Amino acid sequence: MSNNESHITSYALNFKVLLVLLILTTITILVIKAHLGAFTVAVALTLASIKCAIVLTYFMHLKFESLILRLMVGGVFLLFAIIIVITFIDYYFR
Amino acid sequence: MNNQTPTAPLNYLNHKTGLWSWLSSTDHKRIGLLYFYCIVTFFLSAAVLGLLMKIEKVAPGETIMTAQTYNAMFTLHGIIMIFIVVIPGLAAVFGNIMLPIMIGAKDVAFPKLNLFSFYLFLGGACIALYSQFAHGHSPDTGWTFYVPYSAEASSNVVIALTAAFTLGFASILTGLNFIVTIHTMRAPGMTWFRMPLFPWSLYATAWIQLLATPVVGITLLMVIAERTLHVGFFDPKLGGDPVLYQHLFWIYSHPAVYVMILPAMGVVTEIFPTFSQKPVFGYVPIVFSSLAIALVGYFVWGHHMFTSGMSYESRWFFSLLTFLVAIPSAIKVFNWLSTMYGGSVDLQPPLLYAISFIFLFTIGGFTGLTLGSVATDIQVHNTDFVVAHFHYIIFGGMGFGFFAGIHYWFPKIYGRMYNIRWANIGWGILFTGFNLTYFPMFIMGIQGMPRRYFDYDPKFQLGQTISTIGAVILFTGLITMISNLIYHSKKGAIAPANPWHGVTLEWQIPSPPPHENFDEVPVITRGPYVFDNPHTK
Amino acid sequence: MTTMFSGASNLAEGVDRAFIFIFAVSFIFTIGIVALIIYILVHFSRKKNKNPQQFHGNTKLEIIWTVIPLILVLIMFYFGWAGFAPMRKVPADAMPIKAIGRMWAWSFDYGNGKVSKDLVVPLNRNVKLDLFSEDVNHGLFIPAFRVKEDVIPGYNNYLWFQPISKGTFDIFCTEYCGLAHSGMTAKVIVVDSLEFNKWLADLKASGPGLEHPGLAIIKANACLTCHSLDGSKIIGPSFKGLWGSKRIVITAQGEKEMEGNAEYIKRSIQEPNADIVKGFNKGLMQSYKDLIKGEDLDKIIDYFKTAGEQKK
Amino acid sequence: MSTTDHNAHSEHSEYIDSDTGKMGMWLFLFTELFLFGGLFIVYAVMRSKYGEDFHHAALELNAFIGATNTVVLLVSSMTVAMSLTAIQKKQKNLAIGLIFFTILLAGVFLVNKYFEYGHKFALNLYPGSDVMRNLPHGEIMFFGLYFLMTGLHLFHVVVGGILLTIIMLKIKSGRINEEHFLLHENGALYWHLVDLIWIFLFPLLYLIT
Ligand code: HEA
Ligand code: HEA
Ligand code: CUA
Ligand SMILES: [Cu+2]
Repeated sequence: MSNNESHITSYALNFKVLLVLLILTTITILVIKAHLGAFTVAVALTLASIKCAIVLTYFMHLKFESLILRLMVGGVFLLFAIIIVITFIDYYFR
Repeated sequence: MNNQTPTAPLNYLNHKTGLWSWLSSTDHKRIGLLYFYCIVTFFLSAAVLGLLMKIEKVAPGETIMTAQTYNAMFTLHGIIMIFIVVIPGLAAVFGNIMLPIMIGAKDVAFPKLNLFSFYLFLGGACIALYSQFAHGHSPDTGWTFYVPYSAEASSNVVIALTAAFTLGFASILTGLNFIVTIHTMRAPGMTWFRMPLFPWSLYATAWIQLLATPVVGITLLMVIAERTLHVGFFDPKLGGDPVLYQHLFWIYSHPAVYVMILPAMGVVTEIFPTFSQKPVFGYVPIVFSSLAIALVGYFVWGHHMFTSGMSYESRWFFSLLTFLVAIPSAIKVFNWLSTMYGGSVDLQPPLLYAISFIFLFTIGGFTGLTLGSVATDIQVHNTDFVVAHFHYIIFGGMGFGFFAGIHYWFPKIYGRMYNIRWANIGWGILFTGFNLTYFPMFIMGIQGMPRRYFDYDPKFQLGQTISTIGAVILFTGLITMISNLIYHSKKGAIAPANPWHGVTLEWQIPSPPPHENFDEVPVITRGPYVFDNPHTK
Repeated sequence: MTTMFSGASNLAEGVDRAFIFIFAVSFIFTIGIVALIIYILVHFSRKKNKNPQQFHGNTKLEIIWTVIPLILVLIMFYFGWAGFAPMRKVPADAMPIKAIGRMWAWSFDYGNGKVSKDLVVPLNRNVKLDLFSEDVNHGLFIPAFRVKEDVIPGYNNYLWFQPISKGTFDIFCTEYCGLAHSGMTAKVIVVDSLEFNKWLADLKASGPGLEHPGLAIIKANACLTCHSLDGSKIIGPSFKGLWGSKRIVITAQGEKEMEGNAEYIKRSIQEPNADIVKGFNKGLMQSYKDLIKGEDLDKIIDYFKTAGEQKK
Repeated sequence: MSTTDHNAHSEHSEYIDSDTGKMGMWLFLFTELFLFGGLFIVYAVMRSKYGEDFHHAALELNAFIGATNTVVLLVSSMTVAMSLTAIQKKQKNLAIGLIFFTILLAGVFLVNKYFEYGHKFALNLYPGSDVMRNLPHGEIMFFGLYFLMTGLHLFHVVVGGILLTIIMLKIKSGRINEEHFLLHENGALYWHLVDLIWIFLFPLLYLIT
């Protein structure tokens, strides 16, 4: 119940996570400079989402939190995605 | 504050006295009462504005006020009623007072944050008032603040927007507090499905407050930026998109209408079993219908924009979703009726209000369906039909739910009893006046009487006059009801701990509740609505 | 009088059918619910029924009252959609008319130089209105035709209809647009084709005629909604006796006396909020810089000048 | 989900129960997410409307500064996470050092932003300026969004910096320790959120093509 037993992330893991994030950032920049045309935005957003997921999982310790909290986080992102999609039913068809 | 007999045991009302002990209290019951007094005051002042508007409309042309005053008046009436009265309303008052008790906790999860939200609320309310009296003239945009008008009007729109923004954050923090409270503070043995239904409805509400309010927060901030920095997110002169504003506004404000009604549904769900001495019919369906309303309620905002020039596809799509959100409400209505069916029904004032809630909410809801269907909404959008719809459902629903709640919990909160006869008389006048005021507006709306109209075509004269007479009767009814309550909160007969023979936790402790609610932590071993020894003399 | 069942356009039938279905269902359910409540109150009152039954629910019933309303609302949706769908499908032969909303008047531009403040349309012909706003949001609503669309600046919204009965019907503005929102009304006049063609060809009737061309421009821009010609105070100062008059105005620098001359009139049209005549409110008028310019502006000034000199 | 521990009545105790406090913080972060979410919706709609203009306007932004700040925030995110590890491992001084370093990085971020904004102001490109008002519509929109989004983010950086400073002081005074580090955890969560938002802002504003 109290956080005495809560998980301790090792320094090494933190550092590895940072490395992955930096690599992904580099890839993002390279991809965009490569001008993939229509795909650029999609690729950039996908990479950003992956980075986001990594930060959530490791830096923010979501991996070690209760299922309820993980569901909440997932649900909130999903809700936001649906709202965007529904908004675009208007803009896309106009 | 302290008017108990000297021998009265200490309770939350008298364990400490003095104004400061109230203003600095982190006791959820005291904070709830503070909200109560503020909200009632604001409700009455905005209601008087409503009455004045009706009097203005007793005849075509200018009668008691100018067009500018009228426009400022419905704006203020709408802002106060929506942002200060009904959105915080039930959750902040009865949620605060009753939620911790009903789940067997000593307080909410973050008592200090709770007090902070109250002051944020009070601050927001004061800013709203300030917008009326500050230099320049009072805002006249309607509570919806549609751009480009709100970006250009010369009135104190920025102040009003700031008020709405502040009030929004108060509401977010209350929601946050309730979610955490419900997750972590339930008494031992109180599993999710042993929780009474009022807390359940607050739980669904809190998620809406938490996740929808920030969107309107940022939107209002953008309008402020638009006015002060000339950026132009929504102003077409600078390339902005006025309809995008409407999307963002309703992404919040539609879910917000369920913030208003869900707690009221929770209140009446408590009342029906108690006064029938019978378990709630369909506990699980009621729980899931609350959650479904909260969830689907997020996806129907576009039904306020059927004529805005949205794409054809999104118009019918939103219409379809709107119809789906009516289903959980239907489930609730039928479950309430079945709860009473076969019971031993005692028609006391709380039940009287709860039953009128069903009636008025049903009418409001069905007219909501008329609005949800695209073809018919095209005809009645922005007419008095809409005004009648939401007064039926907000005032008739949330308002009557609130009145039901106050008549139900009054003896618990004050430890005294009101006069039942007068409560019934007040109800009669109120109910008559209510229908007389708003029903004609449905008819006028269908005939094409637009809303936010200071003046009208003489052919609407009859309906308008009836409606005005109704408003005066309504006024009388409210006065009757409120004076009965105010008088007896000090002078009423001492009430027993459990006057209605309720079975939820709040009835198991003394009236008024002691400062720390429970002398010892209650242990829950069964569901919330078990009437093993019916008190039916 | 336009009541619900006197639809005067081809679209009314679909809308009214949806209305009737929804009302019928609502009516039956409301009556049913009230009857049930009364039955419960009478039959299960505490006096009569001292032993409440203790049941908790019934899955079959729950399913029934989920599915039946679901079917009903889907039918409602269908009627609503069916009544609405034709509204967005403009027939190719529809006659286009430009409908312009501005604070607080409508004007209808027929494209041949004919501009009218009321909408005159031929019977049984398809008409399409292209909606434009010059300032804020407005809403064009013709109750008898069951049509309504918002007039949003920067958007090319539209609506269409075919009038099916002759007569005069109301046009209301249904999107709140400020002070005189409720005064922003006009009429639709449905006439038969012959009459319509005659009216359309007669440019004089509403175009520059006997009156001063400047006054015509003033009227066309709906200035008279807020400024009277007869000296009465509406929203802005009256035009009566403007030329050569001395008035106290409030500028950014403070109060100042100004004379009603060409320069003053021009600035009042182009930057209406720069100088506000004492006793009136700022911000109610939009700039007409892009709407009235060049020659038109001169004509207006000339109008005030002539009017002022005639009086002397 | 436990129902055994409850009634942690903080009117009387200095420390809020950790699960309670953490859930409160997460819910608050959801709110923040939707606050920015509103801006992202506007961004998405406007971008779909004015793709060309957004592209041109984005060229004005300095992708190098943007990239630097991304790295700065990512590193700071790691250091604040590490300082939490340090606290839990009872390495008080290391924890203080790491937090201090995080605050320093927040400072670097601010300095970078100062130069970035300063450059825009030197070009007279700021909300309300004549230069900005006379741009094509899509570019006005882009810069409007740019200033509002980065401005709001900047505000969060400042708040986060203050929060971290408070945490550092509390670690020093021993009020945050290996037993009670809820505030530290929450502060770190907040700081990660600042990072999260930037992860999206960076490609959307600086790298757009
Ligand atoms: C408490 C607030 C509240 C609630 C709960 C609702 C509930 C609903 N509302 Fe309402 N609404 C408002 C407050 C509310 N509304 C406000 C304030 C506005 C105006 C805002 C403004 O513009 O200023 C508005 C406007 C509004 C519009 C826009 C109108 C317009 O501007 O053109 C629409 C359109 O679809 C709508 C629909 C609905 C529907 C379908 C429901 C449904 O949830 C109703 C569901 C209930 C029932 C259906 C009745 C009970 C069910 C039965 C008895 C069972 C039988 C049922 C069937 C057979 C289906 N509402
Ligand atoms: C909770 C919500 C709520 C409630 C309860 C009410 C209550 C009332 N409203 Fe409300 N109304 C709104 C919410 C509400 N309204 C909203 C959101 C709008 C839209 C605004 C907009 O368009 O932007 C609106 C718009 C609106 C209009 C439409 C304006 C227009 O479009 O032209 C009208 C017109 O008549 C009206 C009238 C009334 C009346 C007569 C009451 C009555 O029911 C009030 C009854 C009460 C009394 C008559 C007085 C009782 C007073 C006392 C007991 C006090 C006495 C004591 C002291 C003085 C100390 N309201
Ligand atoms: Cu134009 Cu209202
Ligand atoms: Cu709605």
